[in-house]
Formats: sequence, structure tokens, C-alpha cells
Amino acid sequence: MTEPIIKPDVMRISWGPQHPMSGQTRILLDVDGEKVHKIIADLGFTHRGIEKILENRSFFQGIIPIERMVMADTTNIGMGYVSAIEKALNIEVPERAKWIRSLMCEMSRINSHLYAFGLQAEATGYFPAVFLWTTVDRTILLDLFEELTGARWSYNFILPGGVHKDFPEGFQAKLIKGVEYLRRRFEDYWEAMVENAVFEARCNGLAVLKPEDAIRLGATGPVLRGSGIPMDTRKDDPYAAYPDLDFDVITEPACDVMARTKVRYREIGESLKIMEQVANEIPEGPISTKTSFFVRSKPAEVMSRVETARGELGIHMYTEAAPNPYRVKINSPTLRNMYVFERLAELDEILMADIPVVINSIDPWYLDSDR
Amino acid sequence: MTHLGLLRAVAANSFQFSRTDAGFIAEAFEAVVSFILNLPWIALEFLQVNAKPLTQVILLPGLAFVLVFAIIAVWFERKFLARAMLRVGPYYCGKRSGLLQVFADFLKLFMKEIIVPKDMDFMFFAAMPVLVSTLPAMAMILIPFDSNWVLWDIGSLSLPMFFAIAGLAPLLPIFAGWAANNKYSYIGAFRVAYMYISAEIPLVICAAAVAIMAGSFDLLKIVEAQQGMWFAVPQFLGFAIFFLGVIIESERTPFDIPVAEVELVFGWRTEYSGILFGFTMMAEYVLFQAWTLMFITLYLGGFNGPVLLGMTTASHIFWLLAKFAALVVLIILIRCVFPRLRLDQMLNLGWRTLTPLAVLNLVFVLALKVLGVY
Amino acid sequence: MSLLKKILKPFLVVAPYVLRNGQTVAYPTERPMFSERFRGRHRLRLDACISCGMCARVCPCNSIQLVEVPGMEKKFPQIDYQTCSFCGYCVNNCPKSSLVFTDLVEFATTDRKTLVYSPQRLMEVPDIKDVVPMLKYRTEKYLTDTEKKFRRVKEV
Amino acid sequence: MSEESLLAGIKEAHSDSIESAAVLQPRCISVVAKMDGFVELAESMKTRFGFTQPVACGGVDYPGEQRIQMIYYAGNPEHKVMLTLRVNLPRDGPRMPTLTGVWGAMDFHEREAYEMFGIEFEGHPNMIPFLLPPDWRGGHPLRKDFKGEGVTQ
Repeated sequence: MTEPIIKPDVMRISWGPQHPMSGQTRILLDVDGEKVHKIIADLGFTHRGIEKILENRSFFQGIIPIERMVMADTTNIGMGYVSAIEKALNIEVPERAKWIRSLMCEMSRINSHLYAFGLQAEATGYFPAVFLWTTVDRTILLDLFEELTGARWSYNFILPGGVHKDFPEGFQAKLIKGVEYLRRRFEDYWEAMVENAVFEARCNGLAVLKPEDAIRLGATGPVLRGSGIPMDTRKDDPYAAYPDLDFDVITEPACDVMARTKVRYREIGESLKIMEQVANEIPEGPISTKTSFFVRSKPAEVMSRVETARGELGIHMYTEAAPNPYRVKINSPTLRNMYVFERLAELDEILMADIPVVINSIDPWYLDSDR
Repeated sequence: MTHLGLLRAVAANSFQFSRTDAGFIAEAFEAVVSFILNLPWIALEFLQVNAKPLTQVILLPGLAFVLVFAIIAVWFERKFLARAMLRVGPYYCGKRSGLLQVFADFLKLFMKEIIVPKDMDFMFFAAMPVLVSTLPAMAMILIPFDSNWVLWDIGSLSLPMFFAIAGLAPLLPIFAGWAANNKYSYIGAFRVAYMYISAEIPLVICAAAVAIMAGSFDLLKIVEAQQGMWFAVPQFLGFAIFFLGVIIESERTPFDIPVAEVELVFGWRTEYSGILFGFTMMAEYVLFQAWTLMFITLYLGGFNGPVLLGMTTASHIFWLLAKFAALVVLIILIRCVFPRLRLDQMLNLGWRTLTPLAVLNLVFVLALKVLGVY
Repeated sequence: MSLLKKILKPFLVVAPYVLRNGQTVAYPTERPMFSERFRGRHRLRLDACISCGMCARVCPCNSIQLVEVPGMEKKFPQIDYQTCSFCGYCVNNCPKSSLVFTDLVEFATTDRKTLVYSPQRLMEVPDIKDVVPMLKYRTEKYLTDTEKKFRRVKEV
Repeated sequence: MSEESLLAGIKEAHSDSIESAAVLQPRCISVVAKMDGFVELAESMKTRFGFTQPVACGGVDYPGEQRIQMIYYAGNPEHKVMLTLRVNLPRDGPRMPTLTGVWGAMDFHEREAYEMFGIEFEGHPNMIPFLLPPDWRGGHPLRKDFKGEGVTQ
């Protein structure tokens, strides 16, 4: 990207992509001493043209590249794409398949939130403990995923028409066991990290995003809910089995980095609740309707919205009489939140030392924003 | 002619060497030959006279202590943090203990290329890590390990001298950050400047309170004054402030602000590579060592402790090292428990909390002194 | 008071972790056991394969090709593990179930050309002991016994 | 039905600047606008009909009909309805006024549409490449006639 002209009185720092905390992006910071005057996000280092790739793949084959958009949260992304396909092709999904989908979406959400939570700890310099604890605890979820789908990272388990396979034997008991274990572990996180005096000093009152600003700038997901606005696509535009499931939309009134961290923490609790419900109350029945691998669609235009761990993902799909979509527009949540991050320097005073904390509070995933 | 006299003669004659005088050349040749022949005896005499200082330089407060501590501390920290993180830490080098990993890493750092960025002041840049790691080690020669095991016993100057030498250390990162010609190094260097000034003032006030209580600036006398009770008990405030100060001075979490890895890539150490980086890592541990020893000397009774097996000197050294080890474990544990503070919070802590409390501590000590309790 | 609690409580939470055991699997000597559905390297059953080419058509990564095998009339799939994403479409869509997954994940090699597996190589699955000679234990998964050190489940 | 009433209100208020409007699916309405008065329509959508939350924007290329449809997505946080506000542009040399004045967050997305479809946004504050490298010479990737040539210069 071409850089705007540097003002002579301010130092411009290129923060990333080789920076230890930046991820695959570059952020230009205009700093005066420690104070950040302006943030310029330079995205696109991981642009792979997924929207173009999807135009050249059949509906089933497209699931694999699109799941690579967010590796920690593959099921939610795949869920959005598959539900768009189902709407375009008018495929009915059996009830049990919907419940299994919800279960996988929630497990995926916990997985992603745990990662974000650990990175938040690392961004404040709390490297030793919490990041590795979350990594260990994510292994529980990965083991459950492996038991169910056979893969540990990208599952392509949700297919048009249902899900790939039913629960293996004794899987419900393992789910309950995993949920109980994670519940026990989260007490440690709360006491060691969220209630930690130094962590509170770092995160309280930092980067305040007022509710009206959050709406105006198009924030989504935990960033929006951390500003106290109860918007959640799972409630607003229900998909899968969410109408039948009992869960709350988490909001925090404080609007700062701590509020976003707490939203993630408490959303994990809600997801665990959903996991427990699915393990106990899942209805019996078929798990998929037969769909041909090379299914052809009719001309249609559909829009599917799902709540991923980072916010609302919109898939706007145009189809015509062909085995592949005509055009897929992906409204990715990270791109929306990155704009909020860029504007945060104008809304609140941010110091150089706060940049990693603030950027991890919006939980960026640059593969998602760059697509 | 004594050996020293001979040496003096050689030295005196060598100035006149430019004169081409045949007799002089023969004389000089003879002197050199006799010097070489007498070298073992000269060395023996030197050793006899200087046996104790030499042991001290090489062994206890000196080179071996510094190096062994750095090796063990690096290894211990890695293993300890790994346990807190539910990992196993270094594993394969050295039969699962991972002790040899430290040597392997040192060897790796030694072999690596020293990258010299463009437009930098290389001599300045390269000198700083070496100085940063040796200056605090020089401050350590003042620490009494026993009443007759002090390398540089300068009487009532020792406490001010320690602060004078150790107080130089923060200057060097500033130079290093400037010399590296990197924005991150530059910010890191200025963080060092801010942080040390805010931390050093309460430290000096606390040390002054200790000196008043002991009635002397002599570290030995301070230690002897603590035979009945450690100064940590009457001066609990000073104890807590100095403890925080030790962590700040040795740049450890939660005060590792100048090298904050996730904010500034590695602060003032960003551009160092190879063995120079090794020296900067070493400097962290040497600083840590010097300030912790000082902390024990001032507040935790120094080398005082019950005499074991009738060996006074050995048990005194043992007690000092035991206290040192316990503090090291505690400070490393703090690293697993707390995130890093921001610079402004740190400055608030230093100027608004620690400095007034240190003055309060000083007033308290003066009151005790006036009332005649001490 | 609450500040003091917030300073001291993390110590009490974190300190016991030091006494716990690590959760790391020391890989070449220990190796986790994977579940039945695990998607590892494929195994091809040549006798069942009818050379329909379904696997090559469904592959989203174009890593399956049908190649001739010396001594056989038909063509059989050859899998290029440089591009394979282990999505499992080939296994699911195989009409005769001649392609199946195993739990072998040790692909490491010094030459990337050897990552292209011919039908003959796909046929036989090497013993785990031959691939990882230092392997001493197969370990159970976390979920079964998380807080303790992995029990060594069965010796290889 | 909230989206029906919203749609009726929109049709009534802006009958002259709307080509067509329909409910695409539950909680999603689609408005195809004319080029004239597009910014005013968007402004009114934001202030009168409550579509205050910008989501994204993007285009669809129709080489057969020689047009590119530019789509703006905006959400209504009150009624939880998504608006897709569309406008048709000619395929060669598409130009349109920017909507960053209405929804500031369209900044990133319009830059993306600029490089992906070649749509010029008049009055955009920072019209520089976004996802593609600055020295990209390969054309506009999301147009249907892009075949991947010139990708590596």
C-alpha cells in the first residue's frame, strides 16, 4: 500500500508483519512518544481470492477452501456457506443434523474464543501461563472433534443436506465429561487472569467504544456485545437448531477491552451450556438427506448469515444453472472490526503499549479479513 | 635483586631501547632471560600474596558465580515456567533434564552471524551489551559474603559505591538503543530512561533508611546490625519497596517494560544478534543477581544465620546463597503470575506510590532512631 | 483489601500448576492414539477398486490421478500428498470402499517427489514401529484422564 | 412482518429513485436504486429507516448484460433487518459517488470493490489498493473475464 505522507513531527512505526504480536498484517502507527495519533491498517498480506476460487468449485468442493478462512473457527464458516447452498437448492435438513450442527458450531466457538482469550493474555505480557493453558484445554475440544469428524482442524463435516456422520458410540458421555472438565478449568482462568490486579489495570477503561459508535462503525460480534448491544445472529436470524436451544446473549456494559474479554469468557459458558443441552436432548432421526455430489442449482440469489466467533458472517450467493455458484460475496466479520480498530485511536487515547491489547480485543483473524 | 626489582629494571631499560647500545642489549637480554627463568617463582609469590582475592575474583562473587548463576537461572526459569504452562521445557539435551540446552543455545548464539544494520554506530552498538553485563558484576564485588570475605572492602563507602556503579547500568541501554538506529530500540531506550529514574529514587531513599538504622554506610556494619533482627521487620515498607525496586531494576515481569516483546519487538535489544544478544540476555541475569544480593544484604540479614558444623565462613556463604535461591524462585514465580504493567502505570507507581512511601519509611526510621529504639 | 486479594489470589492459582505434570506428548518416544474416524494416510485395496475414477473427480485439490500399474489392466488412483487436504471426499464417495483412511500421519521425507504415492505404495501401510523406531508408548487422549500424566496405554 | 412494513415505507418515500424493491428472504430486503439521487437515498435509509449499521459492500459482474451491480449491505439494529441497496453501473468505466459520507465503514469495502471490479468512487478519501499488492497489474480479479493472467507481473 502506498503510504500517506509522513508528518515531520510524528514518528511512523510499521508494526508488523514481522512483529511478534502483529499476525499477518501491517499496521502503521503515528506515534508521538508513547501516544498513538493514528492507526492505519494495511491488510491483504494473506489475500487468496477465496471468492474467486469458490466461483470455480462445485458446491461441495467449495466447502474446503472456505473453511480455510478461519482455521480456529472452521465449522461456523462452513455452516454459513452450507446453509447458503441449502437455501439456494431448497434442501431440507433433518432435525438431528441441525442439532449436531449447532453442537459443532458451539465447540468451534469455544475453540476460537479460547484462542482469543489466550492471545489476550499474551498481549498483556502474561505469556507464561494462560496462553498455554488455553492451548491445552483446546486439545479437549480437538479430541472431541477428532472423535466425531476424524479431523482435528478443518472438518468439512457439515455437508449440504445434513452432516456427514452420526455420533460415535458413547460420544454423549464424553461430551458431558469434556464440558465438566472445561467448566472446572474456567474458574482458574477467571481467578488467575480476569481478576488479576495487573491485568485489570491494563484492560479496564482502555479503548472505550461507546454503543452508538459501535453501531456507527459497523462493529460486530463480541466487540458489539462488549459495548452493551445485544445483537447476535443466532437470535436475530436463527439457523440450525438455535431456535430450540436455550441460551442467553451476553453483553457487558463497560465498553472497554475488559468488557470484550469478559464477553468472550461468558460466551464460552453459554456455549458449554448448549453443548450440554445437545448431549442430553438431541432428537433421534436421520442425519442427512441424500444430496448428489455434483448437484446443479437453479438461478437464485440467497443470503445466509451466521454468528461466527468473531461476529456476523454473511454469505451472499448467486447461483445459476450450473454445478458451481455464480458469485459468492463473503462479508467477513474481521474486516468490519478492523475498521473499528482503525478508528479507536480517534475515539479514545491509546498508547503504544496498548496496541497489542487493543488489537487482540477485537480478535482479528487476517485470513478472514483478507479472504 | 628481588623479582619486583628485576621487573622494574626491565621496565626502566625498555624505555631506552631505542639507543643502539650493544652493552645495553646484552644486559636487557640477560634480564629477560632471568625473568623468564624466574617466572614460576614470580607467579608463586603473586599467588601467595593474592590467594584470597584471586579466589574471590574467580570463584565466589566473581566469574564462576556469575556464569554458573546465569546458566542455572536460565535453565531453572525455562523448566519452571514450562511447568507452570503445563509443558515439560527443555527435554532432549542432557538426559531429559535439559541442562545442556543452555550450553547448546550459547553455542548457537556464538556461532551466529552478528547482523550490522545500515547507518549504525557499530563500535558503540557492540560495546554496550558487554558493558551492560559486566558493570553490575563489578557492583557485586562490594557484597559481603562473610566478615572476612569481601572482595573490595572500602569501609563506609561501600553502599554509596554500589549505587554509583549499579546506577550506571541504565545509561548503557539508552546508548545502545540510540546506536541501533531502529525505532523500536529508540522507544525502548527512552522507556529505560523513564523507568529507572522513577525506580532508583525510592531505592536510594530506602537504602538511606537502612544506613541510618545501622548507623553506617558500611555494608558489613549493616549486616552486623541485623544479627538480632532483620531490617525487614522494623522497615516492612522499605522491604516491600526495595523488593519491587529489585524487580524493576532487573527488568523482569511485571516491569519488563523496556523490552516488552509484544509491544516493542525486543525494546533496546531488538537489533542485537548472535553473541551480542547473548550478552544482553546475560546482562538481565547479572543485574538480577547484583540487586537481589543487595536486597538480601540490606533487608534479609545478609549472610547472618546459625553457624553450621563450626565452619563460620562456609555457613555464612551458605546462608546468603540459600536466601538468594529462595528469592530467585519467588521472583521467577512472579513472572508466571502477573502480566506487564504499562509505562505510565509504572511511572505512577514509582513517583506517586513508591517515593512517598519510601519517604514515610525514612521518617519512621528517623523516629525510631530519635526515640532510641534502635 | 480487594486489591490485595487480586494480587495474592493469582499466586495461589498459578503456583500449584508448577507441581503438575506437563501435558506434552514427547513425540518420537510417545505418540497419541487417534480415534477410529481419524483421517490419516489412505490405504488402497487394489482388489476392490473398480477404477471408476470417482475419487479423482470429487477431489477438490486435484491431488488424485488415475495411473497405470504394471501388470494390471486397469488404472488406479495415485495420491499426491503435497496438495491433499484430507477432506475425505474420496473415501466417502468410493462406491466399493476400496479407499480407506488409516491413522498414519508420518509423511516426513527428504524429497518432495516421494510424497506422490503410487497405487502400490498406497496398498500397504507400514507398521508404526518401522516409521518411528524410537516409539516406546502409545498414549491415550486427554479427555480420558486429563489431570494426570498420560497413562502409558500399551507398549508398541 | 417488520420487513414488509419497512419496505412499504421505503417504496412510498422514494418511489422516484427506486427501480424495484422486494423482500429477498425473511429479514432481508433488497432495494435496486437508480443512479440519480443514490447518495440521498442511502442517507435517508440511514436516518429515516434506521439502517445505521454498515456491514459491507461488493459487486456482481454480469458480462452478458454489460453491467456491474454494486451492492451495499447495511443492518437495522432495531428490527434486525438487513438491507441490500443495489445500483447498476455500466461495465466499462463504472463510476459512482462514494457512500463513505453516509456509512463511514464502507471505506475498506469500497476500496476492495475498486480493485476487484474497477469501480471508481468519486470523493472517496483514500482510493488506494486494499487487498491486492500495490504493484498489481493483473486487472480486476472478480470480473468474470479475469483469467489469472498477469498475476506474477
